[in-house]
Amino acid sequence: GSSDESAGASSADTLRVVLPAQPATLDPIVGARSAQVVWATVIEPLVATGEDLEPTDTGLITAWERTDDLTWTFTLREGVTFSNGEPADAAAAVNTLEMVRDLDTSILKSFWGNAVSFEAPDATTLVITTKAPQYDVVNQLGTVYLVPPKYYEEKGTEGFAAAPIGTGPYLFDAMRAGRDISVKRNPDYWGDAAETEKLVFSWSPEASQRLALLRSKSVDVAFDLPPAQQDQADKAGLDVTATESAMKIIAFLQTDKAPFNDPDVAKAAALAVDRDKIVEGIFNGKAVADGGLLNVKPGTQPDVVVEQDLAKAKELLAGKSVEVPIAYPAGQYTNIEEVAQAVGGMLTEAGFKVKYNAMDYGSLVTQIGGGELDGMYIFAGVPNVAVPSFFVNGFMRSASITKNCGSPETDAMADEAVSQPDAAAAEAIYDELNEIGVVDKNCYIPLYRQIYGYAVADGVKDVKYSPLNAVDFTDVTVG
Amino acid sequence: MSTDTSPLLEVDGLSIRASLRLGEIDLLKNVSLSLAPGEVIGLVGESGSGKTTLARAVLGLLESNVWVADGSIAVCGETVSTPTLNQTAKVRGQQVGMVFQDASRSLNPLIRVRRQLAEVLTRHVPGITKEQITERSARVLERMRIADPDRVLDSYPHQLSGGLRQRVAIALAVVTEPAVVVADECTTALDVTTQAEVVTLLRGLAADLGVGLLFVTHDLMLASDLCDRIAVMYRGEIVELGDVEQVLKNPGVDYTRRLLAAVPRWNEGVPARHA
Amino acid sequence: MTRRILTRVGAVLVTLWIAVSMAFALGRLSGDPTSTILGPMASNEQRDALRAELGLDRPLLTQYFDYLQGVVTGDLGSSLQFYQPNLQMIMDRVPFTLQLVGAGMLIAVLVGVPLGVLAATREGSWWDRAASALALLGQSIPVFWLGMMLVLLFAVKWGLLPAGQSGSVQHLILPAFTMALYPMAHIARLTRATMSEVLREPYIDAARARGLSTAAVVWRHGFKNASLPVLTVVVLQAGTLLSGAVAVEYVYAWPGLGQLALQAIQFRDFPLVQAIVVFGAIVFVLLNQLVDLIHVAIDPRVR
Amino acid sequence: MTDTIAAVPAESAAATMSGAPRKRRRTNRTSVFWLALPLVLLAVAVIVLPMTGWLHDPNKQNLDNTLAPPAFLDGGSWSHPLGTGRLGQDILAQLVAGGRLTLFIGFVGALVAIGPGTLIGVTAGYCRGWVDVVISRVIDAQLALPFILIALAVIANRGSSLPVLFLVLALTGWAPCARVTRSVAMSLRERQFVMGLRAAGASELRIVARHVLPNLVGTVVALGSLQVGTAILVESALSFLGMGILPPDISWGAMLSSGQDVLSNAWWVAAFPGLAITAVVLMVNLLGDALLTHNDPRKRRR
Amino acid sequence: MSEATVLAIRDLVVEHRREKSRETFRAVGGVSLEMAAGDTVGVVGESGSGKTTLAMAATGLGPRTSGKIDLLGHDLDRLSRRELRRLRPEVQVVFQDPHGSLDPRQSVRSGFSELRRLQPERTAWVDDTELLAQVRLGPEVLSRYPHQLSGGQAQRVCIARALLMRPRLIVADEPTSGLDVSVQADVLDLLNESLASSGASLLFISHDLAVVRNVCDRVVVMLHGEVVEAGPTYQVLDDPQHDYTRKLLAAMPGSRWRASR
Ligand SMILES: Nc1ncnc2c1ncn2[C@@H]1O[C@H](COP(=O)(O)OP(=O)(O)OP(=O)(O)O)[C@@H](O)[C@H]1O
Ligand SMILES: Nc1ncnc2c1ncn2[C@@H]1O[C@H](COP(=O)(O)OP(=O)(O)OP(=O)(O)O)[C@@H](O)[C@H]1O
Ligand SMILES: [Mg+2]
Ligand SMILES: [Mg+2]
Repeated sequence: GSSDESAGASSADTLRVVLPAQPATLDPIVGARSAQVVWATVIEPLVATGEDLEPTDTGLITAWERTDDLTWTFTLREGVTFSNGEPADAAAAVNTLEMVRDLDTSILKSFWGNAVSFEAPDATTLVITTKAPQYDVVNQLGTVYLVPPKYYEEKGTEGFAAAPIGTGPYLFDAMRAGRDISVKRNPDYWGDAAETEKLVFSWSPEASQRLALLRSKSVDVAFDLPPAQQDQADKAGLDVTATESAMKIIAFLQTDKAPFNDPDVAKAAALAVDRDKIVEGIFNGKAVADGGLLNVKPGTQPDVVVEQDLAKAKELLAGKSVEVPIAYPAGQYTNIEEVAQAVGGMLTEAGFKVKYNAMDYGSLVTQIGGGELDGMYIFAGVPNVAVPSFFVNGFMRSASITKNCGSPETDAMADEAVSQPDAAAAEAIYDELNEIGVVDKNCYIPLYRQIYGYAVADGVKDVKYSPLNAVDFTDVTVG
Repeated sequence: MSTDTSPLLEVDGLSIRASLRLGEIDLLKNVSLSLAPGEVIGLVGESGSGKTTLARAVLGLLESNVWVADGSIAVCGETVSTPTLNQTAKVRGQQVGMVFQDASRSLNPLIRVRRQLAEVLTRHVPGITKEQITERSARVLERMRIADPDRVLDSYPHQLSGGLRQRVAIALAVVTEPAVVVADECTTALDVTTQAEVVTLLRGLAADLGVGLLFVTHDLMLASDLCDRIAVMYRGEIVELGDVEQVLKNPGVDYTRRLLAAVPRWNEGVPARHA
Repeated sequence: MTRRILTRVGAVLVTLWIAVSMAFALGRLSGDPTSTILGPMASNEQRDALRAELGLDRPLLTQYFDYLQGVVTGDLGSSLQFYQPNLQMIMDRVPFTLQLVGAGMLIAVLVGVPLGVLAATREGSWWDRAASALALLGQSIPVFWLGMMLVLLFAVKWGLLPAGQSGSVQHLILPAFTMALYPMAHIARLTRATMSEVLREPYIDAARARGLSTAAVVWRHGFKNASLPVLTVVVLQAGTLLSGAVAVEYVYAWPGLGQLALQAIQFRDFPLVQAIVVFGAIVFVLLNQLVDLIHVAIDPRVR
Repeated sequence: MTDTIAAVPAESAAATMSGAPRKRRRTNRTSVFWLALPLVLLAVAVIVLPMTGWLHDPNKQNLDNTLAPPAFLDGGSWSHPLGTGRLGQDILAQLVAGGRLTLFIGFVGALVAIGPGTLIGVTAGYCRGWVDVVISRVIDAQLALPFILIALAVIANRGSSLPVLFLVLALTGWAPCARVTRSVAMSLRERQFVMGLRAAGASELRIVARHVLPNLVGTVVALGSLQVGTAILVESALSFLGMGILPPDISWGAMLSSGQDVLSNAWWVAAFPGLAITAVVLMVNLLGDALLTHNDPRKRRR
Repeated sequence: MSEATVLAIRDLVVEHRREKSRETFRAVGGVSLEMAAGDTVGVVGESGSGKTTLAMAATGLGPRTSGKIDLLGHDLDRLSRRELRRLRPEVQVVFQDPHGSLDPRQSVRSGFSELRRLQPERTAWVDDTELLAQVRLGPEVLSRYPHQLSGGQAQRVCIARALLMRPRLIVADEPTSGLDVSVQADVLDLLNESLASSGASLLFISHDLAVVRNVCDRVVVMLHGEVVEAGPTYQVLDDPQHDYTRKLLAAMPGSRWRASR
C-alpha cells in the first residue's frame, strides 16, 4: 500500500528517521539492543523507565512490592491486549521472562540467572522469586519487552522478527528489505495515542551521510551524530540535541598479568591519563570526562577519582621501560582510534612503550572473554538499565567477562550490595567497590561518557531521547 | 567502359614523403606511370622499394605521417591527388578498387559475404534495390568463377578456403565495376595452384571488361605471366618500365638483371653441391 | 557438440565447487559470531551453548559437507543477526544492486566506449591524450572518496540530488556515477587499445578502399570487431562490481548486496557472508558463460 | 570458459591508452624514464626527509592544537605548513610518514600478488595438460569470489596488520596476474625459438628460467606497476571501512579516513592524502601503461 | 635399414586436437619416408597439407599419434627423455620466420654462448666469428639483438645456430618464404654450400617447386596429409605421375618466360 512511497515523501504525519545501522532483528528476546529504538515503538518493556532512569508505574506494570528478600510481586495493568488480541497479562509476562532466562540465544540471559521462578497467580499478578536477594529486579524488568506468547510460539523468532506484535503505541507496518521499516499509529493503544501517524526508520552507517540525508531533507531525524557532525549540523542551522548518554568508555588494565600486575605500574598508567584533554581535544567538548566505573547515571561522578599527575606517574615507573599493548575495537565507537592514540600518547609521555592492537569488536569481546589479552584494552560499557550491578556483574566479579579485578572479596561485596533492600542502601557498598577498582587497584581507567547527538529537521518537535538508548516518539510532531 | 585509349590512371611525377622522428624521408621519387584500359602493369621490386606506397597513394590510403609532396594522380582523366588536393575518397570503390595481400585478413571476419557486398553496392549505386543487390552479388561471384555463389554469399569469410576468400576480395573490389583495380601482392598468401587460378581470373577481368590493373608483386615470374608491361621499382623510383618481353629478356638496368638472377633456376643447373 | 557442452558444464561445476569451498573457508575465517550475537555481557557458558546450537563445535569436515549439501539443495542457511533465510535476504537486495550495477555499467559503456573510440581514431592527437588522461584519472581516484565528495557537493552544498538511500531515479544518479567511474575508465582504455589494434587490420583499409563512409568503417567494421573484448570486460566487470558496490553502497546508504555483505562481516554473520560469496561466485561464473555465449553469437569463428 | 578467461587478460593487459604508433618507440622509452623519475624521487623523499630532522614527529600529539589550518590559510602557522590533524599531529610529517608506508604497501603488495601469480601462471601456461586445467579452475574460482569480501573476512578474523594486509593483497591479486602470465607463457611456449632451444637439447626448466621468464619480465613489471596502484587503492578502501592500516601506523588511506569526519570544518586533513593517493596511483598507472606499450612485441619489433 | 639411415618414418599419423571444437583433425595420415646420410629431401604441397606437422613429428619435437620413427638409428619410442635430449642436437630446425626463431632478449653472441654451454663438446669446432663468416656475416653482428637484424641476416644467424651443432640432419621449414627474392637466393646458396661442407642431410619444406628443384635430390609431394608422389627431384618434376603434381607444376608462375629462355 502506501508504504511504497513512505521513504520519499515528507508529510506532516510521517516522521522519517535515519539510524546508524540496520536493526538486526526485531525480536527483543534475541535481538541486539541497537534495534531497540525501532522495536520499542511496537513492543513495550514490562516496566517503564522515567527520566531519572528509575522505574515508574506508568508502564505495563503499575505496582510492585518486595514480599520478602527473595520474592517480588508485581501488578500488571488491566485489560491491555496485544494488537493481535492476545491478552497482555501475567501469563504472557511469565512466558516472556522464561524465554529471556532460558533460551541460549537470549541476549539478557546472564542478567536473569538469579531468578528461580516466574509465576502468574492471576491475570494481573506476577511473582518473581530469586535465589539470592536482589534489590534491582524492578529495574531489570525495564529491559524485558513483552511478546505475545501464542504469536511468538507460532511464528518463531524469524517470523516474529518479520512482523513483530506488541502492546505499544505503534503497530508494525512494513519492512522493505534493506531499505526501511515503518510503523503506524496504534489506534487502540492503552495509553495516549501517538501524535504522529507513521514512523519510517532507515539507516546509514556513515555519520556524514546521515547528516547529509537530513540536510537534503530526505529524513526528519538523524540519530547518532558524532561531535564533528554535531558541529556541522549546528552550523547548518539544524536543531541539534546533545544528551549525555549512559555509555561509558573505559580503559581496562589486565592487572593479573604483566605489566599491570605491578600495582605501581598500574597506578602510573592511571595517573598518566588526562581525560579532560581527550574530551576537549578529540571531542571538542562533546563528551563528558568520567572518573568512575559504577556511576551508571549520566551526570553523576564518584567522590574519589584519579586525576592526572604525570610527575608522579613517571616517578612510579622509576625509569623502567614498560611495554603496554593497547587493544581497542576499531570503528566500534565514535573516534575510538583517536582516543586509543591519545591514551597511548599520554602513556608514552609518562614513559611507557605503547603498542596498539586494533581489532574488530567481536574479536575483542572474544579475546577478553577468553582471557587472551594483557596490558590495556579500551572498551565501552553500554548499560541497558541504570543500576551499578550492570557494571559490577559485567566487569568486576571474578566470573565476569573481564576478570581483571575480581576477587572473592569483591564478589562478596557485590553480593552484599545487590541484596540490600534498595539502591540507597547499596550505594555505600558500590562506592567502596568503585574505589577499589578505580582508585586502589587501578583496574579501570574510566575515560568519558559519550554525548549522544541527534538532529531534527525544521518543525520536528519532541523527539525524546533517553540515555539508555531508547527514544520516545509518542509526542513527536512533524512540521 | 570507355573504349577510347585515354589512360585510366595517370601518375605524373609523383613524390611521396614521410615524416619520421628523425626527419623526413622520400618514399617515392618522381614516379610516373599510365595505365590504359584493359592493360595490366606489373609493379615489381624488392621489399621496401615503395610498391605498396604507390598502390595506396592511388586510393589515398596513405598513413597519417605520409603525404604527397609533388606530382599528381589522375583517375579517368580527373586529377584526384596533388600536394594540395585529395579527392581520392570520391573515386575509392567507385572508379578504383583495391585487392589486398591477405584476403583472410582483408575481409571483415564478423560479416557475411552477402552483407559486405551489399554494403559496397548500397554505398556506390544510388537507389539500388534489394533484388538488384542480390542479383549483382551473385553475378559478380559467378564472374569470379565461383560455382555456388549462394553458399559463398551466406558464408562468413573463415568458412571459405583461401582461394575463395581471395576471389571474394576481388569481387568486392570489382562489384562496382571500377575502371582501375589495384592489387597489392594479392596472391602471396595463396597456394601456387590457387594463385594460378586467381591470376587467370585477373587476366580475364582486364581482357573481358577492360579494367586497368596495377598488379604489385615481388615475383618477377608471376608478373611475366600476367602483365603487359612491367615497372621495376628500386628505392622509391621506377628504374625501368617496359613490355614484359623486353624487360625480362633485355633488362635495361643492372638492378633488373640482379632481380632476374635471383630467380631460382629451373632448366639449367644442378645445384652447385651436386656438380 | 554434446561433449563440448558436457565439458563446459563440468568445468563450471568444478569452478563453482572450488569457489563454494573457498567461501566456506572464508566464512569460517570471519571468526566466532557468538560474541557479536550475545554481546559482551554474556557468560562463557552461554557462548558455548550457543556455539553448540549453531553447530560450530562439530568437526569442520562435517560442517563442510552439511554446507555443501545445503548449497546443492539451494539452502544457503539463515542469518545469525537478522534471523532470516539468507537466500531471501539476498534476493531482497539483488534488485538494488542490479539497479546500481546496471545504471553504473550503462554510464560506463555509454561514456567509456565513445571515449575510447574517439581516442583510437585520433591516435596521438590531443583528443587522444585528453581522453586517455581522463580515463587514467578515473582509475586513480579512490571510489569512496569520490562518493563523499559528490555527496558533499551535489547533495549538501547545492542540494541538487539526494544524498543517499534509494527510491527514485534521482537517488540513483550519484551512486551510479560513482560506481561507473572505474569501469568507465577501464572500458575507455580497453576500447582504445583494441580499437587502435583493429584499426590497423587490413580489413579496415580494405573497407576504406571500397569507399565506405568513415562512420561505417569505424563503427561497422572497426568497433564491431573491437566489441568482443570490450563486451567481455563489460560483462565481467559487471560481475566484479559486487566488490565495487560495497564502498559505493556504504557511502550512499544504498540497500544492496554490498551493504548487506558489510553488515554480515561486521557481525561475524558467517552464514550470510558465505551465502553472499557463493551467490556472487555463481553470478560471476554464469556471467562468464554469458560472455562465451556472446562470443559465439558475435564471432562466427568460434562456432 | 578457459578460453575467454585466457583471452581477456591479453587484451586487458594491452589496455593501454598511451600506446604510440610503432614509429615512436623511442619516445616511449624516454617516457618510461620520465614517468618513473617522480616516483623514485618521491620514494627517496619519504625515506630521506624524516632523517633530516626538519619534520615533526608524525605521531607527536598536541591535543591543545588540533585541526589547525595550513599555513596559507587564516590562522595557520608555518610550524605546521599543512596544518594539524585530529590529535594535533603535523599533517606534513604524517604525509611523509604515510607516504613511506603507502608506497611500501603499494610495492610489497604488488610483489606478493605478482610473484606467486606469475609462478602459478607460468606453470599453468607452460605445463599445459592437467596442471593447466587444475590451475585454471582455481583461477576461475578465485576470480569468481568478490575480492573485497575476501579482504574483509580475512581482516575481520586476523585483525588489521601489515602482514594481514599483504596476505589479503596476495590472495586477491594473484589470480588476475596468473591469468595474464598464463596466456603469455602459453604463447611463448609456442614460439619457434623455444622449439629451437629444445632442438639444441635444452631442458624445459632451462627454457622456462632463461627464456620464458625473461620474456615475461616486461609484462610482469607492467602488471606489477598497475598492481601497485591497485594495492594503494585497496588499502585506502579498507582503511575507509575501518579495516586498513590502523594508528599509530600512518598510511594515506588511514589519514583520508580519519579526515573524512571533519571534512567540512577541516578539509585539509583528508584533502592532502586524497590528492597524494590520486597522484601516485595516476603515476604508477601511467608508468604501467608505458611499460606495457613498451613491452608489446607488436610495437617493439623492428 | 642401413647404417647410414638418418631418418626412417613408417606409417606416421598425426592428429591435432582443435582447441575450440575439441575435434581431432588428421594432419598427417600414414606417411612413410626414409632418408640416408647426405640426402636432401624436399617436401612440397599446398598449405595445410601437413608438411610442418610431418617435419616436427619426425624430429620428435612435435606430437605424433601413431607410427614409428627411427632417428639416427634410435627408435623414438624407446628413448628416455634424457636420451632424447642428448640426441636432439643431431637434428636442427630452421624455421620460416627468422625473427620468431630468435629469443628477442638475447644478443646473437649470448645466443651462441648458450648453445655452447648446452653442448660444449659438440660446438667446440668453431668460434663465433668464423661461424658467422660461414654464413657470410661480419663479426659486428655478434652484439646485435634480433630486432636489429634484417630478415636475411636473422635467417643466416638461424642457419649458423643450426650449423653450430654440427647436426646430421637439418630440417628447414620454408626457410625463405618470408624473404625477399634476392635474399632468398643468397640464403639458398648458403644452405647448399654449408650442406656440402658439413655433409648433413636436409629435409626441406617448401611450396616453391623451383626452390626445391634447386636444393633437393629427392622430393615428396604431399596432399591432405598424405604422400601422393615421391622420387628423385628431376624425375618427379620433369615427369610427374600424379595429377596433383602436374597441377602444381602447371601452376608455377613464369612458365611463359622460362619456356622462352
Ligand atoms: N608510414 C610510413 N612512415 C615511414 N616510412 C614508411 C611508412 N610506410 C612505409 N614506409 C617505408 O617506405 C618504404 C617503402 O615501403 P612500401 O611498403 O611501399 O614497400 P614495398 O615495396 O611495398 O615492400 P614489400 O615488398 O615489403 O611490401 C619502406 O622503406 C618503408 O619502411
Ligand atoms: N597445433 C595444432 N593444433 C591444431 N591443428 C593444427 C596444429 N598445427 C597444425 N594444425 C593443422 O594441421 C594441418 C596441417 O598443418 P601443417 O602446419 O603441418 O601444414 P603445412 O603443410 O606446414 O602448411 P603451410 O604450408 O601453411 O605451412 C592444418 O590444417 C593445420 O590447421
Ligand atoms: Mg608492400
Ligand atoms: Mg608449415
